[in-house]
Amino acid sequence: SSLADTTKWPPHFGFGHAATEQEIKLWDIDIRPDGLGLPSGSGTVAQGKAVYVVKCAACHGMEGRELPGVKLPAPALVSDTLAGSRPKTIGNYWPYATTVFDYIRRTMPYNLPGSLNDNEVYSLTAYLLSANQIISPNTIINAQTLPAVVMPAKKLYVRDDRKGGKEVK
Amino acid sequence: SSLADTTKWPPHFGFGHAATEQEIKLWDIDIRPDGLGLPSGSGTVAQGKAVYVVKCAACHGMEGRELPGVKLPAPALVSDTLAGSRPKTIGNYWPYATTVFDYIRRTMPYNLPGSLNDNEVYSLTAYLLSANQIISPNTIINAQTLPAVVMPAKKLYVRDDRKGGKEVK
Amino acid sequence: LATAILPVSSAFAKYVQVGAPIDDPTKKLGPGPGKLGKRSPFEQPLKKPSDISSRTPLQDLYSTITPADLHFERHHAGVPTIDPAKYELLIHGMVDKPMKFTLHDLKRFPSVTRTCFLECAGNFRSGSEQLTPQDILGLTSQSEWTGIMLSTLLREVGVQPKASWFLAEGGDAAVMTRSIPVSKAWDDAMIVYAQNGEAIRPEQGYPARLLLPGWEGNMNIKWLRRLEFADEPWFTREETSKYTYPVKDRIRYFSFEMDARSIITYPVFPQKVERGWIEIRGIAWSGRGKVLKVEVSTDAGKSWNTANLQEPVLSKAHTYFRYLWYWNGDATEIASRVIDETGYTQPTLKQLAEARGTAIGGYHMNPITAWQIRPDGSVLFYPEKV
Amino acid sequence: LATAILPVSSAFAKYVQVGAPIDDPTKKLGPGPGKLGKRSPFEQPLKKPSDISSRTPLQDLYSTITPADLHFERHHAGVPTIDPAKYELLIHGMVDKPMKFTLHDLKRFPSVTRTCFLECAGNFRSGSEQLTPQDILGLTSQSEWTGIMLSTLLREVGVQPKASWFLAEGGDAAVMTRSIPVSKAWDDAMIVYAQNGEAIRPEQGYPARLLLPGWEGNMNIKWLRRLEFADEPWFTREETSKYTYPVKDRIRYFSFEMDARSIITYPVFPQKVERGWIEIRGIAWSGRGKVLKVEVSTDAGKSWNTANLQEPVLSKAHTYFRYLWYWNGDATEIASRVIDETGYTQPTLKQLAEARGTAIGGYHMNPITAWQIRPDGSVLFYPEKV
Ligand code: HEC
Ligand code: HEC
Ligand SMILES: [Ca+2]
Ligand SMILES: [Ca+2]
Ligand SMILES: [Ca+2]
Ligand SMILES: [Ca+2]
Ligand SMILES: [Ca+2]
Ligand SMILES: [Ca+2]
Ligand SMILES: [Co+2]
Ligand SMILES: [Co+2]
Repeated sequence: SSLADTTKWPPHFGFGHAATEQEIKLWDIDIRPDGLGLPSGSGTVAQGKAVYVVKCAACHGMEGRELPGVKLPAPALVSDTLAGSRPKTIGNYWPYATTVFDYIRRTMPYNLPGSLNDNEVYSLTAYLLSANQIISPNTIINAQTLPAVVMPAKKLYVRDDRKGGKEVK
Repeated sequence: SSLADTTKWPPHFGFGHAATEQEIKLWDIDIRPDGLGLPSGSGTVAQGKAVYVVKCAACHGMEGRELPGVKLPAPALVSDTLAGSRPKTIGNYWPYATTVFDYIRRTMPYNLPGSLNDNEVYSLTAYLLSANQIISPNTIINAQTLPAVVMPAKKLYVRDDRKGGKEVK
Repeated sequence: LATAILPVSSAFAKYVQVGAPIDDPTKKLGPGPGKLGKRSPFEQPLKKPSDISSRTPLQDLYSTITPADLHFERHHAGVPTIDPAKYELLIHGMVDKPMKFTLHDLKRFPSVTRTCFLECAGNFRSGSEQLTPQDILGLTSQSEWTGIMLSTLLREVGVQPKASWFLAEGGDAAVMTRSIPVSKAWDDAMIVYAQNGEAIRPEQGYPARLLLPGWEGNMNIKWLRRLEFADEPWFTREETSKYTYPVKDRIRYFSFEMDARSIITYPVFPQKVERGWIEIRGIAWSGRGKVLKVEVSTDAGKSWNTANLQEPVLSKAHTYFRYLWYWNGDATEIASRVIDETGYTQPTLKQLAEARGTAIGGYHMNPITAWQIRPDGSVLFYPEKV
Repeated sequence: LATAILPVSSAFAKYVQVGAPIDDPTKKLGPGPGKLGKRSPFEQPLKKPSDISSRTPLQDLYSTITPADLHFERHHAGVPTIDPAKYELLIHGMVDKPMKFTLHDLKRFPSVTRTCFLECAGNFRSGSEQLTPQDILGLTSQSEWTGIMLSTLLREVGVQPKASWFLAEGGDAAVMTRSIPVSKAWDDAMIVYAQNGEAIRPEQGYPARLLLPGWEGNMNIKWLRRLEFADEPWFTREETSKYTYPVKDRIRYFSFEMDARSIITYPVFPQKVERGWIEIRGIAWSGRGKVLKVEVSTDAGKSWNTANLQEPVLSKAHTYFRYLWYWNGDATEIASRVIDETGYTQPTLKQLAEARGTAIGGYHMNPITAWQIRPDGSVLFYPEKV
């Protein structure tokens, strides 16, 4: 009745509706380091280079070395690995290769986000990993090989363990 | 020195400047029930009626009985005194005659506020008091006579003495 | 030391295509960062203006800050345009040293911030079922005000002990004036130059207004230009012809404090509700201090239940309340009443009429406001008659 | 019962002349009440946009509410235009019942209001004496947010015990994603649909965003469209390529809390001060709780004095501080430092460089900010070098 004490919360309010499998599939695009979420399909460095030249080079430069503040606000895509130069690029700064796939698929090319098919994304990922000298130019990248790529910067990553208090760290 | 404990307030901060007599005079336009603030000059009912027709009647009506929500958002200016009709007008609602002078001088005519000279304001005050049957048509209104006018509603005014607490009053 | 991460500008902008909404916003770049944000085109809260006032859309608001551009308006000769470089405040009368202060002077004094409501003493309407909270009592709003304590200036000019009243005067074309007891100046009166973090808006008194927390909106003189100290009140037109009201066969004057009041802002006309759980929401306030408690009835006033108050509960401030209710689909009436820290309980219209007579209706009306819930879920105002 | 005092409309308007400012505003009627207020033409606070962000004019603001249209912006693919009628939030992954919620659904749940700051983790600039607070750290703002506790939705979908992380994803063209520990969801995370009393603005995530009080701005996903629960974090691009930073020979990741910080916003470049009493003013905050204390130095850091804090002091919120100082006209430096309730004291740049190495500079920089006062009264930023 409307007179009942209603200040206690019910287990469920009953607002909202069950999400269908299809609704979930449409939006569930994330990729994890262990490969969870990677779609079927595959790509090569050569295919990736071809797509790159057409769809990416205008902003990131033919060599992927375009720097922030000039043509665009993004770090260079290509650099030598840890041993080499300093910019925070895929080659010397990214800890997981899966992130390259995830990021390109969700938001590149910047002016046409979400327009690439999965094979194109696998290929572009292969191309950028190769250009960064992380994989050899003839590696095929797919749901099995991508999570297996070891990124040079991974070993440098340390989780923040600060919890407040006096220490400056 | 800049190291001194400055959290205590000084007696004076020294911001602002002394106001000159003239600066004060220019803005010190208020009138009190005891007549303080009334300027020299005077007015008659007849002069007031003449000014009223030219400068006030367009909004308040030839008889001063224009009602709110029709031509303007203001109560009628003229009504019978307490014994008579109900609108909250000068005649049956205002406790002090000095307020009529003060208000007209500071803000009427609505479209040309501050444009009347003191004799005009005395005259208009005389006219409205007479039209409301508070003074006789040949009274002269000036700094001495105006504070002496007894308004019929004055005796009805009771100061609010509520101070919170349970009582609804 | 590396330089900061965000470049100021580049030739990059030309690559970016921006445009109108599309079905999937993840597939289309949006417009870039700007100098001033704006509302979503899908949200258009508006004040409701009449010739002399404009009402805050209470039913469109969440919680207690009123966006500055939706703050209610009540002025008597329009909104003046005041050049802050020419602005001066004069303080004179029963003071040791009559002084003038520029806006710059005012801003140099120790400042203080206070969140409180303003409400027009004539904030009341009834007469139709199809009224929204905006229609019924949209002449109240709340802001975070910043400025100086008026007492800081009283020290500066040296107010004389025998001064018991001051006149506050506006610089608008109404040259609005009200008499105020000096005790309020020593208590919590402020001169404020900022509202919700930025310079006060023209409609609310730019560049500086008087703030008398909890007191009649009209007394909080906007566009403040003069304070005169004296030993008597002035009985200006706004405290005699206006802002007084019939109480039985008398006329009550100098009702400064705004009495405690509350209103449900959800669910209200013209919204519709669905059977099931409903969070009843609204605002409550008192000109005499803090809201102690808000009670909600969902059975037409037969029983009353304590609502939750949103913290922090501030003195003389709109306080948001919420009450969770399961609506079973039956016709009923919902209503709220506030109890303030003086122990005052918001009265019914009937109680007010009993106390003051049936000619009430102009000012200082704070009756409980009820809403009818119809079985089809429609919500209508419940306009009471004395 | 008399009807209300304010007539809605009349033929009266045609008598009223309105117009431009004149020398004496008491002699000229101003424009009447309107539907939306606007700023005085003499006040034009603006954000400072770059290609990718826009900075709040901290030096133009008083106290701690940031007007919604001056809230800082940082987005990665512009501001999407989202139709609230089509908006849905998906929650799935390690939950008993994957669900979708419309905006209307979200608004029906028990709601809550919280005032807290947001700050971009890259909020730091230096390098020139001619920087304002807006230039140096304008990527922080504060609002009063209203929405629902995220925990309310977790109950609704039944989050499974082994879920330790969730991914929050935006509906903008960056489809922005961040991994967040589930503990934050049970602690104080919210989904908010209102800001400063009205619907959230497009630049801040209309129609609904995630609010993680005290945590990196970027994690407070705007235009929120999806939450996925899992037992591992995702290491998205924004938590690896971005929002990580070199600490000596390592890269530090998952710095969620924003470290305590403060800045003087008056007096600052390009203002000038006058000899005499000056109220030094500013804001202080901590992502780890309340501001315990703010100290101000007026002698280039040799001694520190306790500033006054504006009440109410809220957790994870910009807190306004004020310190009264007599300036004798000598050259000096003024600075502020905050101590938060965990006992952490805002460090100097030198301390930060000692702790992290000299390659610092990208994210989570919170050094003490100092201002030079010159004998002629001019105020300049003091850009430190490691
Ligand atoms: C219209 C310009 C434009 C085009 C075309 C473009 N990009 Fe980008 N790219 C950007 C911008 C801008 C950013 C930075 C976005 C941000 O930081 O939010 C970026 C960032 C990236 C990054 C992340 C870099 C880092 O270190 O964080 C990758 C990887 C990338 N782009 C790959 C690609 C690929 C692959 C393509 C082609 C399929 C492409 N981009 C096409 C503008 C572009
Ligand atoms: C252009 C229209 C207009 C003209 C002309 C005008 N008035 Fe008014 N008058 C008003 C309005 C509007 C109000 C109500 C103002 C308010 O409430 O703030 C008013 C109010 C008044 C009141 C107060 C009534 C009350 O009971 O509170 C008096 C007295 C008055 N006018 C006298 C005059 C006189 C005398 C003149 C001529 C010198 C005049 N008016 C010319 C529009 C006008
Ligand atoms: Ca349902
Ligand atoms: Ca997933
Ligand atoms: Ca001086
Ligand atoms: Ca005087
Ligand atoms: Ca009012
Ligand atoms: Ca950020
Ligand atoms: Co002067
Ligand atoms: Co659906």
